Amino acid sequence: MNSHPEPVRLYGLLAEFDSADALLQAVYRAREAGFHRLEAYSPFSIEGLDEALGGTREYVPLITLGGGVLGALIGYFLQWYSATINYPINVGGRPLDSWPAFLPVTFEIAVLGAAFAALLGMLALNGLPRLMHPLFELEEFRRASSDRFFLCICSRDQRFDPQATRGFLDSLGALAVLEVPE
Amino acid sequence: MKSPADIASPNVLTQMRGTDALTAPQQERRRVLGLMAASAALVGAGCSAPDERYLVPYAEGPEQLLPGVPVLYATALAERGYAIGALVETNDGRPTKVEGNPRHPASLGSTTPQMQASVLQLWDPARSSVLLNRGQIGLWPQLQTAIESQRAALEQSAGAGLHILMRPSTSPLLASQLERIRQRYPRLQIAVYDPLASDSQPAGTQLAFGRALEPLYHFDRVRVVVTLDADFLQGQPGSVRYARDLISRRIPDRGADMSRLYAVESTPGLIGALADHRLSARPDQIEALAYRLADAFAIAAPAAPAQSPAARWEQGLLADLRAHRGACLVIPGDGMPPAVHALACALNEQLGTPGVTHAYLEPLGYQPTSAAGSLDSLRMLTEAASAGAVQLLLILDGNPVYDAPADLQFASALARIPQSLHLSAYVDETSAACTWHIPATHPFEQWGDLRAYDGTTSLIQPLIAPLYGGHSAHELLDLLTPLQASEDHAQLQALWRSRADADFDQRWRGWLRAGLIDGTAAPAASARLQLTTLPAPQFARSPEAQPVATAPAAAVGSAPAGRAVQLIFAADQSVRDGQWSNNAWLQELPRSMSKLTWGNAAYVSPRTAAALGVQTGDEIWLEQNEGSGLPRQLRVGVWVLPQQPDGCITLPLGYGRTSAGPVGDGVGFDAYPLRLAAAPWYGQAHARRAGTRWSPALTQRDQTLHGRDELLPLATLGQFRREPRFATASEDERVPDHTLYPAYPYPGYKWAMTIDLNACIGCNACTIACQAENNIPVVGAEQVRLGRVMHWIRIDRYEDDRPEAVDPLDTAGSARTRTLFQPVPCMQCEHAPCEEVCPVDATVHDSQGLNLQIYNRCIGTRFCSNNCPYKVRRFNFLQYSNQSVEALKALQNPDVTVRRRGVMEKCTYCLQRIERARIAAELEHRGVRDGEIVTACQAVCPTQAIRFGNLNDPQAQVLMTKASARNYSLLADLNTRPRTTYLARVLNPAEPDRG
Amino acid sequence: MAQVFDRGLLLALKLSALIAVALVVAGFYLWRWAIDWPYQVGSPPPQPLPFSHLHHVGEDGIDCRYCHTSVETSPFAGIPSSDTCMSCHSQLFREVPLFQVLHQSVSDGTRLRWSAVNEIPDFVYFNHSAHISHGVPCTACHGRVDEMPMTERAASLHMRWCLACHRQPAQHLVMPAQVFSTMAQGSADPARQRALLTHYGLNMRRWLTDCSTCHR
Amino acid sequence: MADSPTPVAELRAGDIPAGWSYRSLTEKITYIVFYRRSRLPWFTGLALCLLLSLMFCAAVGYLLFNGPGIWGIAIPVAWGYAIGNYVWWIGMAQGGTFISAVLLLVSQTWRRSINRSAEAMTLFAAVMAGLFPILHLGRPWFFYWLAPYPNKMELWPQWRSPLVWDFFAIAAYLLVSLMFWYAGLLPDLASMRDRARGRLTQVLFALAALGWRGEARHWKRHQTAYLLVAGMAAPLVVSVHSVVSLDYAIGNTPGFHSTIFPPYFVAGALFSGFAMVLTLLIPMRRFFHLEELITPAIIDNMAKVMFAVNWVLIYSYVAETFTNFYSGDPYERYMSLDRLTGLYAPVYWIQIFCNVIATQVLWWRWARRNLTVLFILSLVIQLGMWIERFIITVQPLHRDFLPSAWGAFSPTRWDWLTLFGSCAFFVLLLLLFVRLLPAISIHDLRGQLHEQYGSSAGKPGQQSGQRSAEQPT
Repeated sequence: MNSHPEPVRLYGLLAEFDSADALLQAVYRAREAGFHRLEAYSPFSIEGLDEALGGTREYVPLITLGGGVLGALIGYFLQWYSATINYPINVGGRPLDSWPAFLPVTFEIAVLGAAFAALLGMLALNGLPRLMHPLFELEEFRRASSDRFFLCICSRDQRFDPQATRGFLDSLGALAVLEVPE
Repeated sequence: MKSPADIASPNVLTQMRGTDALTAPQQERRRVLGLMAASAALVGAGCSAPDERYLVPYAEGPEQLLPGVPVLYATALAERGYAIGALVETNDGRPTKVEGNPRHPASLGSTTPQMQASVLQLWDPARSSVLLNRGQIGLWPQLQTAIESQRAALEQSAGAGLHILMRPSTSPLLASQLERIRQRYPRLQIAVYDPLASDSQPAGTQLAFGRALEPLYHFDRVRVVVTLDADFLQGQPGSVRYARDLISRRIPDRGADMSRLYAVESTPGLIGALADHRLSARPDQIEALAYRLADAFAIAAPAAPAQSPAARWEQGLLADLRAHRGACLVIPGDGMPPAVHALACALNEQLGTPGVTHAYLEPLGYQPTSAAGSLDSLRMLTEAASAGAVQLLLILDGNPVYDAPADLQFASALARIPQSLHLSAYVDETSAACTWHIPATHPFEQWGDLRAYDGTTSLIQPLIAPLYGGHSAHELLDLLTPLQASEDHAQLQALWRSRADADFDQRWRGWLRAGLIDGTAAPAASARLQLTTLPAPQFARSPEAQPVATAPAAAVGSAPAGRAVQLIFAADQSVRDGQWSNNAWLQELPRSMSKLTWGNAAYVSPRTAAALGVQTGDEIWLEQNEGSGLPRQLRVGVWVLPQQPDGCITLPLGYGRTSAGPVGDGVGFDAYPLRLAAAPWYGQAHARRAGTRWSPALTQRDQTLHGRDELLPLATLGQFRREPRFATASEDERVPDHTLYPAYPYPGYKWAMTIDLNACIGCNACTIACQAENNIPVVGAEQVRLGRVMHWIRIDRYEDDRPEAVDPLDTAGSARTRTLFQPVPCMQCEHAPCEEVCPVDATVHDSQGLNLQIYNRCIGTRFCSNNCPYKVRRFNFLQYSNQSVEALKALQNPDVTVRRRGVMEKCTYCLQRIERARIAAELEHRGVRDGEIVTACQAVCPTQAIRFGNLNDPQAQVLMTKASARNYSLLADLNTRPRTTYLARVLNPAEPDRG
Repeated sequence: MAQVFDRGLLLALKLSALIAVALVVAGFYLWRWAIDWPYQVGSPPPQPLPFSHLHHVGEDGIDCRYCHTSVETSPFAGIPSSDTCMSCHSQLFREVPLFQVLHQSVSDGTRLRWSAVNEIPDFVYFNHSAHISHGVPCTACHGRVDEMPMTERAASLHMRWCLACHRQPAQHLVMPAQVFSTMAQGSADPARQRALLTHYGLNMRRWLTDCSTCHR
Repeated sequence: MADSPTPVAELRAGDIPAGWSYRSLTEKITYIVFYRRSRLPWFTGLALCLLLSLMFCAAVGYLLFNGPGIWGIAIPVAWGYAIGNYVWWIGMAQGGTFISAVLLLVSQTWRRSINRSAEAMTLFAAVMAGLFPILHLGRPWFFYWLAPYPNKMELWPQWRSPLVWDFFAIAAYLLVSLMFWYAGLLPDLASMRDRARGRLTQVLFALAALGWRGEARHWKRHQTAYLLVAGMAAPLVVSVHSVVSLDYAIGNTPGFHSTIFPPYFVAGALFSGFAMVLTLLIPMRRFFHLEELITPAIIDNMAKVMFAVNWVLIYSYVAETFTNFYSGDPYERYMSLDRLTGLYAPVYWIQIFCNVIATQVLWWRWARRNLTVLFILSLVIQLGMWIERFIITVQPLHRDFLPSAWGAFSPTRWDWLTLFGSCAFFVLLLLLFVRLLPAISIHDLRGQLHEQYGSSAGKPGQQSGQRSAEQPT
């Protein structure tokens, strides 16, 4: 454990658990204890963990829908404009605005737009890419991507107090409680 | 970049003096020749980064030339020594295209395939460009001195030992020159040899009228035509005109009674495919038939073998002849013996109407010293030579070492001549055997004159200075009689000044402009029939009289020992006697009856093939020990042809050249070694299976309709009268009226085409004309085999045996299938399936309704070709267009983009001609008039089967043809709405019951 | 381990990313420039003779057609042959050494090699006479040659440029009399434009943008 | 495994045998990338593929230099191997996305241990597929004219052409598959980052992982997005091959012009796709000792799905031929007869054997679980499907409307070289993939483990020791 003689600005305190359930319990307890700035880290997606943390509003589906619609509009407009307005050409006696023939491309562009929106929206909302993060300072945190479950109480939380909070986390049966330097 | 016009133009200037263009503007204004047009054609579509270019104007501007505006010059080209009028299109001084001369009787605006190809011949980089003396490069002066040194001796001996060997020629200038020489050297011997010339014809008229005469036919005045192994639709001096005349009586829509055509053939040809009644027979059978005909019309002739293999057919024929006395003609073939020609003359006097249906002319060509005929004159020359009696021999064009009858041993005789001069465009087999070779000028490079089949004389004017420093026959002959004015132009003018009356110079210009000297048509000779005793049939005694098929069938399968067959020698449809061997356009032009390119094949009937145990693709040995002692052997590729008579093997001549040039060398087999002076047309040999194979380069692999009769509706005249709309009879073959698409309006021009299948004789002229006009590349035998031929308009050939097709009179059965031709260019569909699938708008419609192909936009997906039900699109799978040889670039039509590799191309109704006419009309602020735009294929067609015009023009001819009841669209039920439609074929067989 | 990245590394990464983007953009424009060569507007190519339209047209007022004789009747305006030049210069400036080339050309027939200023690809078929006869003034494409000491290209000659006029010809057209005027200017007045269109029969002009109008 | 309560063979599809821990899973899979020493077979395979790939490049170079004339194509058969190969590859590419996307949507948990490699296969196959339409062009360097972009010619793509639809379909499919794949890969990249030893590998993985920390809300959004992209990919699976089929069906050539083509092609695509996944999984499973993660039950399921699709395909064969005769159109009839009896009939019957006869062994459970049988069968199916595409492309073209235009197609050595070369290149990419990226989705398996064993799953001291036997200590 890294205990520094002089106090350092903390990002927060990190409690380590060895199972999803333990983490989930810890989160509930912490919420009861009135902590708000909580972060829970797990090596896989755990049902209901984010609800436990207070939940977040889902924007990704909306963004995706937006991307799809936008793609469709752009796709069709592009074809309609180029084929009927910009350079109308008689192709095999077919109508200039052969809308049925324009649908496939419209569809493909719509799907493409939606998929892009979904992925990029997710990353943006998650604040990724973020290549540097205080948590990465901790050697132990490596296991967050393997077999360890972490609960972090951020120092920004008004109830945060280095000593008390550490005590609280110990009381949750954490394998260890670590300081996350800023 | 060296521009081709650098080669051409300066010479043009020197030559253009005094000549007049048919379309040259009258006012004399200083013109300037820019070279953009020249360079325009050179780099084709899809050139990536543009390179720096230069504009190279003349130092001294030529007269009467508009840069980029093609000029037509009237001249004439020789067909077997006879003139066919031509208008040659020159772009910035470069001859690029040949059209027929509408005013010329032998042309009427049409040409032969060979005339189209003559432009390529002109630019052919393989043409001889240096004078050779015993293989060493020599100079003209050297030659002069060489002749000078001999002249004294020759004059002493009055020209003994001086011989001239020439091809048939009707040139008055040449004739006068030869006469002048003869006066100087009385003992001069002149031989005229043409491997394709018929000696029977003069001999026959000799028998009939007491002197040699030339027949002249008027097929437009004939009701019944009978051909005895005579395919007068091609290869004859009058063929182009004859085809026009014949067809003019065979369009059922026209009121006049449709003429009927009986063809008896020993080799299937165009005439047989066209005929209402066709009989394939061995030469001896044909001869016998002629005798029987004579018999039937009470003409004194030895009794012919009575039994006839096709009695019913002959009765039908006789009945028809009797029914139409006075309007019938019997045409004997070149190979038929003199007696048959004489009989034909006699028959025509009875059945035809002398002066109306036919006439006789005094011989137009220059007559050899021995009146006996061309072969005899050559024989005499050979004998003299081998006797060492020939001191100096001038060979004016021609290739006797290659094409003289084998048993004459001409080559060895030639070797014994101390001084032999050979004037020819190529260093060929004969050149190598002569002491001197002189490069000859192309007809487009010299002055001269020629007479047409009817005697009309045309002037030949140079369109460009000799590209390869050639010399004309006139120049060469002048070495024997040096004159003051030894230049062709002066000589020619001198000759015609002497024959013309007042204001010669003005007439001269008129003649040049018109392309002919009016009033020079030969008058009909007064010929009285004095038919005395005729020799007995000549072939009847030949051992091969009994057909092979009747021979024991045991030999079938197991390699048979030598089996007696009759050989039939025929000029190849493309390279003829071999003088066109090095012409790639002609080599790749599919032969009408086999669709074979790049080579010849031995045509064998199915039964004979079976008897020999071979089929198409196999090879056979032909062995011969008649004639001279040593046996001659020849291995030939077999092509099985249904209409071929049993026991007869046809060998096209003109192949197996060893010194033709890079294109023609080693292509096909040489049949001359089997050709004997005794029997130049019908020889004998023993055939046996060789066990080896050859692979023909075909442009059409499958030549049967597979029951898809709707592609080629067919009716007899009777049926047509009963049901005029037979072509579009069944519901699903009409163009559906309903369509999902709103109709596109075509308010301005609306181009369309019709192709009359009754008029098409399958002569291929359109294919090669299109090739010349549209810079269509040649791909070579290997690519043709792969199926990558580039022709934009192809002539499909089908073997058909539906009831309407087969000859009702012919009971022989073996050869009953009929050959049908169908020219297929781009159909210019209004609902073009090709356009819909092109991803880049490279093929689209324009406001005239043309189905365009934009080469520089094409990326080569080939989807359009897949989706074209007519498969008329052609793709540059490799770099086909020649971008390296300057001479070949100079040949290109500057108004048509040269296509690069990876680009699709196709027929565009000669878009460049349409645009040119449109702009010309706009300069005069008027619309294009009907007939101003003539597509290349339409222009060349001898029978005017193709009509093209503007559907919005009430005067347009194409409207009338479209209105014909026979009008139908190909694969109409696909609703592609083709602008190109066909007029269905109507045959006119005699109703059998009418007996 | 501490962090995988430190601030320096991150900075480096971001910078290299920026540079990469910059390179791509630069490359694109370089390519555009490359495929345009030598079709640059306003860069006169070197010529065998320093011929000046400014002098001949602007100052001497010689009509275009005196040298470019076939412009009304043929697809090509025509480049004057040396003897055309001599029609004046046999008298004028005989002794100026610059004219040596010209005199030589006339005497021994060696041709002048002018660099092409307005060059279009070979698959484009431009017809001068058609444009002249429809009231398109020389200036519309060639600009004010009477102000060019050395002749230079006045327009890009890109297809886009051609299309612009073929789609909306009206504002470029002038009356027949003005076609060869160096001052020729299309009119902005719609009524006049309509009149001109009617005069030249360009009211129905769908065909102007047909591919076949320029490509064959 | 002897000590596991239920032998691997009896496991339900997707279940992980007892005894695995989060850690051992992670180690097991990352081990393949980080520690496992490359064996000779891998190297020889790599070398072989490299060699063939080089020949492929040579063939392409020769093609660009000389033009498509080096192939056997001509008029009328203007499309040959290039297009056949293209359809073959793009068809194969369908399988992967189907497995990962569609099975995800219908919550088939057994996809978890195979979707990663399936998606990789999809990507690489799609890349190969994208290559051929460009190579087959007469002027490939202008392929970008199919894309709409402002240009000096003021020209646009011709939107009615199926080739343009194709261009967009492939592009969209390639990109979406890539995104889908990457989205699934993201958390595993984090695992790789955290277990990487070498500095460089660490930096690279860290870059790729974008700083993924596995925070709960991130997980939530990630799962949503993943599901949504899957939702996008699923219709693409159907659309892409339908569009490909339109390249033919829009045309009017007898044999092309058929309304059954879209479903017919999709079925064929899935069929070949599943076969390809099998061809891939079976060796991988053996080679990297993944028997316990890729259990027989999973293979069995795959075989079942494949067999089901196979029957759709067989139905299509029958339906197509029947309609051709039923239509009464003489041209259609002739084409079908020619297919059964004509020049290419022998090839066609091989196709029938591969795609109809041979697959019938799948009726039997033993066959579905016998890896050797399945592996061979999957190869046979690849062959059959390639032939199917060859027949569809070439045979109708060589007998269309006008007999005068009929011709034949016979491949040249360059045709073969491009075909085999592309296969080699494909395998090359796969070989590199398995050594550079986690070939199985680790976080999905952790989730699986959690669902199966709840909180006991992660506990240390479990038999994780021997499970991760290969981990160095």
